[in-house]
This record gives sequence, structure tokens and C-alpha cells, in this order.
Amino acid sequence: MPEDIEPKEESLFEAPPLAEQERMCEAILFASTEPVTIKEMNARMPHGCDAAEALVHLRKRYEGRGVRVVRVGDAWAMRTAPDLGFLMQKEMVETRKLSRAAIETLAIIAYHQPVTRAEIEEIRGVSVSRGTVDQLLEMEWIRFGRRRMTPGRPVTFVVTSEFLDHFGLESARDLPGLKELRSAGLLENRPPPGTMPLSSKEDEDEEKMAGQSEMFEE
Amino acid sequence: MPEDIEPKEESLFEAPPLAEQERMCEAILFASTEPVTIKEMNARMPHGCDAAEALVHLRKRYEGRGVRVVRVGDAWAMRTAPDLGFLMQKEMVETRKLSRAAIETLAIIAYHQPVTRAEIEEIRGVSVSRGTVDQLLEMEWIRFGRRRMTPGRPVTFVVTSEFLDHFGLESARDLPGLKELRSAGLLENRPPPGTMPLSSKEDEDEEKMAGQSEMFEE
Amino acid sequence: MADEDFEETREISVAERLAAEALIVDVDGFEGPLDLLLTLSRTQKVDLRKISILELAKQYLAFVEKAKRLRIELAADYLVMAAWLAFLKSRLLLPPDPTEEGPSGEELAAHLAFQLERLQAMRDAAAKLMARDRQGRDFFVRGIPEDVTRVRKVHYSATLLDLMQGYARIRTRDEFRPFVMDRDSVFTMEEALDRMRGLIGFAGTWTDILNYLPVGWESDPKKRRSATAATFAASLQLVKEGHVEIRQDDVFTPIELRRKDEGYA
Repeated sequence: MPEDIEPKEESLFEAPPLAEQERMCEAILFASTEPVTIKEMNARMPHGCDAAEALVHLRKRYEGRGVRVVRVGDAWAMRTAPDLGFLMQKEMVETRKLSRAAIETLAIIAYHQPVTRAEIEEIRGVSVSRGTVDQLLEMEWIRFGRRRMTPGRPVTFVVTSEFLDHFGLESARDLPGLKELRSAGLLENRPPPGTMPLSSKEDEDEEKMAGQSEMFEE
Repeated sequence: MPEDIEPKEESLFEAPPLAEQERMCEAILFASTEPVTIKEMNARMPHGCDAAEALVHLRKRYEGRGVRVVRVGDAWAMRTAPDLGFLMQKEMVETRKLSRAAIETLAIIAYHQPVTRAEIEEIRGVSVSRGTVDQLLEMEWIRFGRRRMTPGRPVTFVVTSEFLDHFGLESARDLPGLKELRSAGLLENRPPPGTMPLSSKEDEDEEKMAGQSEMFEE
Repeated sequence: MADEDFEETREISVAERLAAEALIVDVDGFEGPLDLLLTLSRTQKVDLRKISILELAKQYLAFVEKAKRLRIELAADYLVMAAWLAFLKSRLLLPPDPTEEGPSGEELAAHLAFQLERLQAMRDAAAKLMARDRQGRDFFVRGIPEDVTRVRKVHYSATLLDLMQGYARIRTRDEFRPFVMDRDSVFTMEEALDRMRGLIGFAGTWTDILNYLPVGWESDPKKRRSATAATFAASLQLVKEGHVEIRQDDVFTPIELRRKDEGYA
């Protein structure tokens, strides 16, 4: 084991040439089914390497190939090109059929995150069954976010990087039609008229928007 | 699903260009859970494809890269380049304090070398576990010395140059004697005054120094 | 109220009534009143933004009425919605009463329209999401992943100080023993006082207090130490009582004492 693999230690060796770093990134991403963060790549590569820069080159190299370098949240992964899916019948995994309720709940969480159960129910007009949320949690497509700072401190739900990976999204900002929905005001949590806009409610909305922009912006 | 996936049927379509076939091979090899034969590749690729030829090109493309196309029996697979195997390890360095038993054993070896296990036990007053000695040997802080010319010809232990390096000593003779330790206040628990006959203590030190110098002379 | 509603159902076209009947048969397929309202709104064949909420309310109430006539049990939330829509309808139809508090019919209708539009938007978004290229269906992960082995390297550390302390600990261990009072080599202050009171009369000049040590206690270091301490303590007691004077020229020089005569004071 070369000593210079330890990122904190001062190394007497120079960093490998960029072409070599690109090879290393290639090997690391290639070997893993899970997306790998830049940080982890740097930790595994010899001291002085810059995985982020090497990745730019690697990504270009794989453009138009049968395998692509894709971004998933703050990590990177290699995935086959979607147009070649027809070759992979053997590898196809039967995704559990999701109920309409589950699909809608997932979409609401993705587009409105962080969102409370009450808000999901408000949007769908029906109560959310425990099973639906459990199923999405179990698939690791959603997870608990921070608690809302409103009375009762309800938990919120957000989507995960597994969700992004499954749907081939670089980030939650890339959700289809997100911009249009937002500008149409359809991602707002408008209180029904007549309910006094309680201060706490406003706080909630403010915090929610803050949370959302935090989630969707770099 | 394109119709031309059925390999037996006569296709009205021409075989895809070779570059496209190469992409297909690449995707199949990447995603397959086991090595794939040419025959199987041909069966999965559209009618008219020549997986063998596509593979030649694909193999060339990956020459010198972080990933290689390799033959496994009569099948093909992709593997990370062997020289990058070190990237597949995540090293975690954990710093632990040496145990008290190990420190004491090490100290006895340093002050009394060459010393047999029986002698170490006599000085420590307890038996020395195999693990403790093994640990010190593994750390390369001690090594075996010459066998003692006494019945049973027991092995002796001496400290190594790595030991001296680690502790910043030029030689084991630089280790301070008991008297110096005492005057430097390094004795954790001073015996109650008066309980120590001065003369005997001096004798002891003298004896020790004599023994030590004798031991260090080649 | 019921009569009025009944009257109004007659105004609804035959086509709508047929549609409503089809809905009733399918009532289990709806996910609550909002879902049903969204389906009903499609019969208006207009953009959701231009939907007539008044019309929609009428459609819904007709649906509930029909279900009642067909003796179909509707869940409570459908009836709650019916009551609310009846209220909304009356608000929308009657001229606004300025004395009345609360939101206007238009505001309530606008909010319902918003809810319907938002639900529809989420359904469209969900459909778009599910239609994306998906992992395991359209694109695939590495089939033969290589395990990243976690190498745990333990680095043991010890300092020279640890080493020396360890050694010192072993070499001095035999010298320790539990603390016990060695009565036979302890000279108490009371004994020293007794002894000194007897001798003090002869101390006309400055004398080293060590001269007052009892006979036989000078050579053994343990005894000497105890006797010295006791004698010193006794001397201080005698000073306090006003019998003697005590002095020391410098640090670590002999401590001397002499009898305190009234004449000298």
C-alpha cells in the first residue's frame, strides 16, 4: 500500500498525470454499482489527485458510448445508455408495481419537498395510508427530512439520491416540468380562504420555501 | 421494443453500423452479471450484428484505460485494470494506544536486551502472552536475537532499528536509567520516604548499568 | 334543501346524468371527493382554469342525489363535500351580503379550482416521472461490481515517556508496600515535649535542636526523621508557651533554640 494513499499526510510524490487520474476515476466508477462521491474518489486515489477535474475528461470520453458517466446528486456513476435498454432484458429487474396512491405521493414529495404528511393529504384530498409511505421508505426513494418548526413539529419527507439514480436525475432541480409548475404557483401551499393566516402557518410556509430552495438550489 | 431483436427472423433492416454494435457490446458487457459469450451477445444484439468483430474494436478502445475487456474462458467480461487494484481498497487508519502489557514488555526488552521470555516474565511478575510478543514482532519494534547458551537454548528478544527510529533514539543505551527517571519525576508513584534503603537502590542501579553495558557490547 | 337540489337535477342534461350514473357504479374507484370532482370536471371539456365551479358543484350534488336514489351508501367524506358544495353553491348564487363575515363564494370557488388544478398537475408530473428512463428498465448499473475492501490498518502508538514510565513502574513495584504505622520507629510530639521540658533548663545559649534528639534515634534514618519532626514540633510548642526562643539564620541552616529568660527578654 503506497503511503501516499493517506490524503492527510504530506506526500513526497507528485500527483499522477491527469490521464492517469482519469483512468483511476474510470476504474473506481466502473467497479461500483452505487454512485461514488468526489470526496470518496479523492480519498481512494493517490495524494494530490483531483477527481473532479479527471471526471470532466472522463465524462467527455464516454459521450455517445454504450456506457455513460452520469451525475447523481453529489456523486457520480456509470450507467448504460438508455437507448440500449432493449439489449438488457436479461438484466431487467422487476420493479414492484406501485399503486396510483404511491406514485402520486412520491411525485408530491419530489416536487414539494420537504413536505409533511398533512400537506400531502391536503394536495391529494385523501389521507395517506401508512403502507404507502412505508413502501416508499423501504424502496429508499424517500426519507425523513427535518422536522417542521410548527406546532406538533411534524416530520417532513424528502426524496433520496436512490430516487435520483433510479429516475436518471442529476438533482431534484431536474424534475420534469418543475419550473413551469413553480411559475404557475402550483407548488404553493395555499391555505383555504377563511382560515386566518396564522403566524405559525406563515412561518411554516416561509421555512418550507427556504427548505425547498435549499433543496433545489446549489 | 424493436422488431429486429428477434435474431431468427429475416429482418428488413440492415445491421446497425459497427460503431453502434460496439456500443451495444460495451453496454452488454458492462451490465451483465457474468461473462458473456460471443454467441449470447449475437443473440441479444439486432439481427446481422457481428459481436466478434465489434469486440475487437471495443477491446482496442479500452487498451491502456482504467478498464479492460478480458476473456474469461470462452466468454468476455470487463474488469478494472490490474494495476489499479489498490483503488479498490478503502484504507482506514486507526491509531490505538499500545496496551500496558505491551509497553512493559517492550520496555523490558529495551532495557535488558537480549532477554528471554522467561526473564521478561520474571521482571514483570506475570506471564507474557503470545499475542503481546507477536504484536511487537509484527510492529517490527522487536526481533529475535541470538539464542541463549543455556539449557533449552531459549530465544532472546532485542529491539530493532525501527524501534529506535520511532522513539528517536540513537541506540538503546540512550534510554535513561532508573536514577534519571526518578529525578525527572517519571516514577508515577514514589514509594513512601524511608521505605527505600538508599544503598540498595544505588546497588541496583549500578548493577543494572553494568548489566546493560555488558549487553550492548558486541 | 333536498327538494331544491332535486329540482336542480332536472336541469342537468341527459348526457351528464348518464355520466353521473357511470360514476356511481365506479364509486369505489375514486380516491375521495377531490378525485371525483376532478373526474367530473373533465365532463366540462374545458381547461381546468376555466372550469365553472358552480357547474361542478351542481354535477357533484346530482351525483350524490343519484347515489341516494340508487341506495348506494356513500362514504362520509363524500357527504361532507356535498354539504360544503351546497353551501358554496348558495354563496355563488346569492348576491353577496356585505354584513356577512368570511370569505366570498368566489374566493372559495377559486380555492377549489386551485386544488383541482394542483392535483391534476401532480398527476401529470407523476406520469412524466414514471415515463422517464428508469434504472433496471432503460439503463443499467454495473453487473459485476468489484467490492471495495475495507482495509483497517491499526497504527499503534507509544511515546518514549510511556516506555520509561512502564519500565519504572515495574522496577519500583517491589519497593511499594501498604502503608502501616511503624510504631517502634515513631517518636511522638508528646514524647519530645516531655524530653525537652526536662532539658530546657540547661539551654542558656543557642543550641541546635538536633541535640535534643533522643539517644539511639540518630542513626536509623527512619527513626531520625520521626524524632527530628517531633522535636521541631515540640520546640514550636515551647515557643508558643513562652519558654524558649527559636531561630534559623538561613534556609536549611540548623534551627537553634535557647531558654527564654525574663532578663533577656
